[in-house]
Amino acid sequence: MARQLSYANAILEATDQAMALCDKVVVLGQLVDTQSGIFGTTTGLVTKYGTERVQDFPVAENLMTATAMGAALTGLRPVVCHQRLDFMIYSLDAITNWLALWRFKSNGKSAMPVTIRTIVGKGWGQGPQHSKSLHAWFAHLPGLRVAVPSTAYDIKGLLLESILGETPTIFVEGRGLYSMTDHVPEQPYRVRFGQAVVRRHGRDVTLVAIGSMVPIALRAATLLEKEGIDVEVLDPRTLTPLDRHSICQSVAKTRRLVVADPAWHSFGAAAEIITSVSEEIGDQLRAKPIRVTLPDSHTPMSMALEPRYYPADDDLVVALKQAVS
Amino acid sequence: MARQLSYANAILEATDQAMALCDKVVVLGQLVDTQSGIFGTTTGLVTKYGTERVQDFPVAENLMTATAMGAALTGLRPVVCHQRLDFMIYSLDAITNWLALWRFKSNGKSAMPVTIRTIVGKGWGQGPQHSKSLHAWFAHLPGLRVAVPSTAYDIKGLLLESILGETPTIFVEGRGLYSMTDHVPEQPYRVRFGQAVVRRHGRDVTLVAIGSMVPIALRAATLLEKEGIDVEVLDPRTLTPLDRHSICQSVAKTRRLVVADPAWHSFGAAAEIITSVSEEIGDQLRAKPIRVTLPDSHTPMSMALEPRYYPADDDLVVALKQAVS
Amino acid sequence: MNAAPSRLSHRTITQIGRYEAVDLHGIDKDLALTLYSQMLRLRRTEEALHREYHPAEEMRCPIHFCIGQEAVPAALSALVRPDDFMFSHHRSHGYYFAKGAPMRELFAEIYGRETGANGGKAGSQDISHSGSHFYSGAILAGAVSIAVGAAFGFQHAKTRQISISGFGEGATDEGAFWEAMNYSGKKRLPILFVIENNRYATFSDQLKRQAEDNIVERVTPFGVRATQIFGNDVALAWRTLHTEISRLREGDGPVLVEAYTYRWNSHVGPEDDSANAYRSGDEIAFWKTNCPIALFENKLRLQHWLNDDEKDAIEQEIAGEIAANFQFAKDSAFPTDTDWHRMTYEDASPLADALLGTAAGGNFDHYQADAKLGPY
Amino acid sequence: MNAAPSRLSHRTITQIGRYEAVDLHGIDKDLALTLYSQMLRLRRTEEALHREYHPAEEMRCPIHFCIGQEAVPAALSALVRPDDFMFSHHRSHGYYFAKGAPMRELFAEIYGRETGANGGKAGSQDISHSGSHFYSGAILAGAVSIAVGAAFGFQHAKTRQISISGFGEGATDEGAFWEAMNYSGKKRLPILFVIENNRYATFSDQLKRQAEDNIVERVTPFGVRATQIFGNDVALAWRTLHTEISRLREGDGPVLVEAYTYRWNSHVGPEDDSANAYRSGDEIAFWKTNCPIALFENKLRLQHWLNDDEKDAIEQEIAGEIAANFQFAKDSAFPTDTDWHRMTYEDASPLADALLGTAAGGNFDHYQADAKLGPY
Ligand SMILES: Cc1ncc(C[n+]2csc(CCOP(=O)(O)OP(=O)(O)O)c2C)c(N)n1
Ligand SMILES: Cc1ncc(C[n+]2csc(CCOP(=O)(O)OP(=O)(O)O)c2C)c(N)n1
Ligand SMILES: [Mg+2]
Ligand SMILES: [Mg+2]
Repeated sequence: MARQLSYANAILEATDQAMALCDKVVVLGQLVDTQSGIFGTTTGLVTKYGTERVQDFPVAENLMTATAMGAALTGLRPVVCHQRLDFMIYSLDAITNWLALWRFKSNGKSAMPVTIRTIVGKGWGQGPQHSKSLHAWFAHLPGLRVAVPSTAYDIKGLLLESILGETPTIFVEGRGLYSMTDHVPEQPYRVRFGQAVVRRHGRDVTLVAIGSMVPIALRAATLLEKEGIDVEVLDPRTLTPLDRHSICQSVAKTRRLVVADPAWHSFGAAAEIITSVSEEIGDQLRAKPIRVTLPDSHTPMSMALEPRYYPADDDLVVALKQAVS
Repeated sequence: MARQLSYANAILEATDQAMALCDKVVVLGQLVDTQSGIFGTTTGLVTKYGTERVQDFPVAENLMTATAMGAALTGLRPVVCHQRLDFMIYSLDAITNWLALWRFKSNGKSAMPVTIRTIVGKGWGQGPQHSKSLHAWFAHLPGLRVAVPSTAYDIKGLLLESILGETPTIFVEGRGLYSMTDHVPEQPYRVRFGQAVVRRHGRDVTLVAIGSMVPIALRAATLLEKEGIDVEVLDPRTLTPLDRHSICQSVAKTRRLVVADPAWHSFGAAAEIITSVSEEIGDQLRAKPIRVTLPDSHTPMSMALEPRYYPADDDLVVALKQAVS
Repeated sequence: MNAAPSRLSHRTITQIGRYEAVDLHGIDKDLALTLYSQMLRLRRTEEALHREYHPAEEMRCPIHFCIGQEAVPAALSALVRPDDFMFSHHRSHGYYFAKGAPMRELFAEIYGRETGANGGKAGSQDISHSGSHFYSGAILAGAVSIAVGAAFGFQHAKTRQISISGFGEGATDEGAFWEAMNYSGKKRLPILFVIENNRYATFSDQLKRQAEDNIVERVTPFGVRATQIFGNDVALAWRTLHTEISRLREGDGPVLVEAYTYRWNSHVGPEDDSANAYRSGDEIAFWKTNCPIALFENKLRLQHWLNDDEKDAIEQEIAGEIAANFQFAKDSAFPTDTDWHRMTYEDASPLADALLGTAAGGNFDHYQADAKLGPY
Repeated sequence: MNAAPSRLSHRTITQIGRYEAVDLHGIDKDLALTLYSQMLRLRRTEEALHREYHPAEEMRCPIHFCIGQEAVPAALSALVRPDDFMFSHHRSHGYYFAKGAPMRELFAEIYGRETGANGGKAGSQDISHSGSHFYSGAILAGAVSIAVGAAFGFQHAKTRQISISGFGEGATDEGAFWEAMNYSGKKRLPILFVIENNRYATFSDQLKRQAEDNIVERVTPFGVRATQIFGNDVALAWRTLHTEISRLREGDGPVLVEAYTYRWNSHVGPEDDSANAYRSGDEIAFWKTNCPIALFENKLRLQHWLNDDEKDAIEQEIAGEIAANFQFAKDSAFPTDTDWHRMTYEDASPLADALLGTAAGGNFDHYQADAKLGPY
């Protein structure tokens, strides 16, 4: 069997390889230098690369991002890690008022190659302050790239591409994906931004699934296979740039569209995808497009409510059936 | 002629009347107690209501919002003002991690009736740090109401409704609208959230215009009238709640949709509106929906580029013609 | 030296060996037994939750236990009034009890039940009990910032209520914390900031994050009166807080009290986190030797205010309460409501209904030019 | 008393009447004339921009003039090296010049032309000149935070470069500022923080926003060495900054210098903002009496380092430079490029191209369970 690595280990390997390939790469974040290492994604790096290149940071998220930005101006390639996206909200000024517009404002003369990793908690009662997934916010901001990788293979390649690239990039990582393994080649390789991947070919309906909805989408597709419904599952992998072309191509074939997004319903990424399709080939749709998302509410802690809050296989099955009905 | 008031004076009148009606209303913000008074919207209030109810604040936006929130817990009804939305980004932690989910997290037992006013700069070289319009971000967040009033009449009624209401609310005010007058009745009145208004009835195409795009949309509609194209202009007035029903009703009639949003193109409010229509009555559309927005880029300072960055009457005319073609 | 030095720091504190300076000055027997029982109740509660967590797996939320940090919450519990407001972060249970919020709603909350303080929506790290004016949340410095707002409200209303914000030294890394210092110092707000400095933010030593262990020196120039104490001496904590809270109620605020203390457990959950090798065995031993409960119990016994029988009686009462509340939590129903809109928004607006009418608008003239901006 | 008191504050500073303590110790004639010319150049530039703003209406962006605040930028200009980095906020022109960035690109930028430092995208309040390693922006405390990152980079690379952050006392209201103090103090970063304390943030007195005018006392416990100066004495500013910058280059950082000074104009633009009645005529008179240029010029004349003819020559050179640059700006073309994508994103990735290959993926097994979370 081909070399398998978990999502968490693929992150670690990508970071390790980027650090080995380029001595300008530094890792900043609360507890990145500990044994636990951000759920295993930075474990051991400090031993290998030293405390100058792998640095703990005070509980000061805004300065953490700004520090990475200033460091990038001097030629470094910082990777910043946040244990939860919720904590990172403190750094939105740095991201929104400075990082995203730095290149523009400098008339293309100055760049900040910063990679920001942030984790979305899910399950075990994370509650409303440890589970927000704001990838749609980041994607609305011009000047950033936004990655929402769903597999170990993808996150390794996208991370390397980002750390060694020139554009500031935010990775939104689903905590639930961390233990999932995938074939991950050993050598350092790239996955390009803005290239969606068809994870399952199908004829009847296109299901665009974002991040942690991808495995759920594939399971739903398998379930429907037995009922004779042939689902094409598309994973955009990055939201900025968004591969609208591949999405439209798939929908042009299936003429039906469901979007599964592990984020709030309204004003989210699912709306962008549906609109992008409607603008291009809305006239070719044979059914109304459907979103499957979280409700417009916050994450309840109780284990009795969590499963009702997060969409699952059967929610997708219902939506897909409706689309083809 | 009916009593006319400018947008800025309507804000002032609403705040004044709310303060007179309810002694729990306080106004917080940098320079709210000065003669200039946030472009005239708070001028004179400190003389009338005293320094205890109208307070300047340090240049500390996060604490400003949090202070309003804590004060609201003790029974006050704070109105917080930001001279620019860009400055308010420092307070996104307070808004996102606390204010938006407070009621939810308390199981409905605790409320924070806070009204946040924020102004989007436009023109005279405001540049990329004084002109961002992040209404789509706020609307993506569950737990808040978001108002994007375009007329003096609306902002007075919505502000009163918000200040004397129970749900935290963000007002995104277009600086360009401040001098525009409208009929504004003298008595304190309410405008309900979640009720769109048809600003111009038409048969051929529905143009949903947000905030500062409303006057531009109406001008475009007037231009097209001469060419025999009858545009219905709809102003949602609030994004959360969003009056999807009225929008769909209009589109069900015209079967064509253009959305004009004074914000970035991708992952914005225009996508939500188009998607909401596609989901409901996408099959009834006779043309592909169209967005007219800012490009996915930042505000250039130069007076040579500003007019190319902001969509104007003729951009809407082109889009509307395309929709009906 | 067996009393704490006047200038405290985590680097030097272990030199005191066993602390021998517990002093009952100003504390009568009733109060002493209250303080003692409060500490013991918190300790036994945390121990029981810790024990029950695995393998039952019925408490499905992160819990940040506060074993070892009982003195400050116990002292506060004897000083706050029902209409004071209290705010804390993730390590919330001590403050929850300090504000007098009910144990049964804490347990039911942690068990994710409808009868929980927040109907199972918040769990341990976000729990609140608005009837008791107690609020917490897991984002550092938020509980400081919002507490400032409550103090603003009290100052505005000219009441004698105070706002209390309890947090760890980690929260002082955040810029938001310093905005709170600056503003409360400027406005002289009626707010008590209580730091339990347990040296670590998760596994990160304060001296990895701050140049010195000198928070009281940092806040003072902001206009915040500040004092340090050995935080495992509940009598000292009570006296200090008593004085400071009285001054606060007289309008002489704000004040910060930094209590040096220690968590015995892992940062979060019952799992062992010692693989991160962030603290020494000697350090842990020092703090266990100076257990706040043992130090005080020792004094009470010397004073003949407590004997074995009396202690047993207290233990039994606590054990009974804990058992009953576990039962309550387990017997309670899980929430079933999935009306997400209702959970998230308040649609009623009684005040607006009472005060506002409706009025017709006119026709908006769309030929008006944009506001003419000036050079600002 | 005609020298500044050792403990400065805006409340007491006006008591010195006319400052008589300019002292050329350590400054030779060449340097003195350089400092003088730099101040005069900045002054005349600002006066010219102020004069041309209306009614020509060709500079369509907010400008925060810095007339009255010339001493610190002039002193810095004689001390920074080309490879040092400098950051400032909205009131940027002095720092722009201090870092040696060209006047013609400043003018063209303000005129919104393609030849501007940022091709007309940034205007005055966001201007940068990356060739000179000068950066600014209009969001308070951002220029402090990012400067910390540059200092991090220099420390990491073990160079002797320093990072300089110039800002007003208003920026110290922001929490972000205190994160910067804490971290640079902890890491001992090679960074110079320069506050020009002109007493006001827009129309808001420092004492409306802060309990005391004591920023140096606030930052010191964070591990930031700090010193105050009378900021209109360019000789003193040079000596102080000279000492502190030398120490910084030796690794003895960070340091903050607070210079008490004053803006003569309105907060922004040439309009009069005195209707806001936020400052007294006496105060304005004091600061105009103690004009940094007049104070220094007086000393130079007494020293016989400057006479009328020499001054005329300097004035003429400056006038010529300003006139030529207005002409340059007005003659330059407006930007026409509207390739928004290219302006916003860098699509090339040369390093990734050089170092990374491609590799085929496999088939993702979708029957894997979510990561099992623990109690954290
Ligand atoms: C804004 C933010 N950043 C990071 C975290 C992650 N976090 C949770 S607890 C903790 C340590 C807190 O240390 P301290 O404030 O000293 O409290 P203690 O846990 O020691 O009681 C951190 C960093 C958080 N909750 N919020
Ligand atoms: C985050 C943020 N909040 C508010 C503002 C609005 N603002 C622009 S300049 C200014 C005053 C700044 O005062 P100070 O830092 O002392 O500098 P000065 O203008 O006195 O040179 C303010 C509040 C801003 N630019 N950024
Ligand atoms: Mg701690
Ligand atoms: Mg100032």
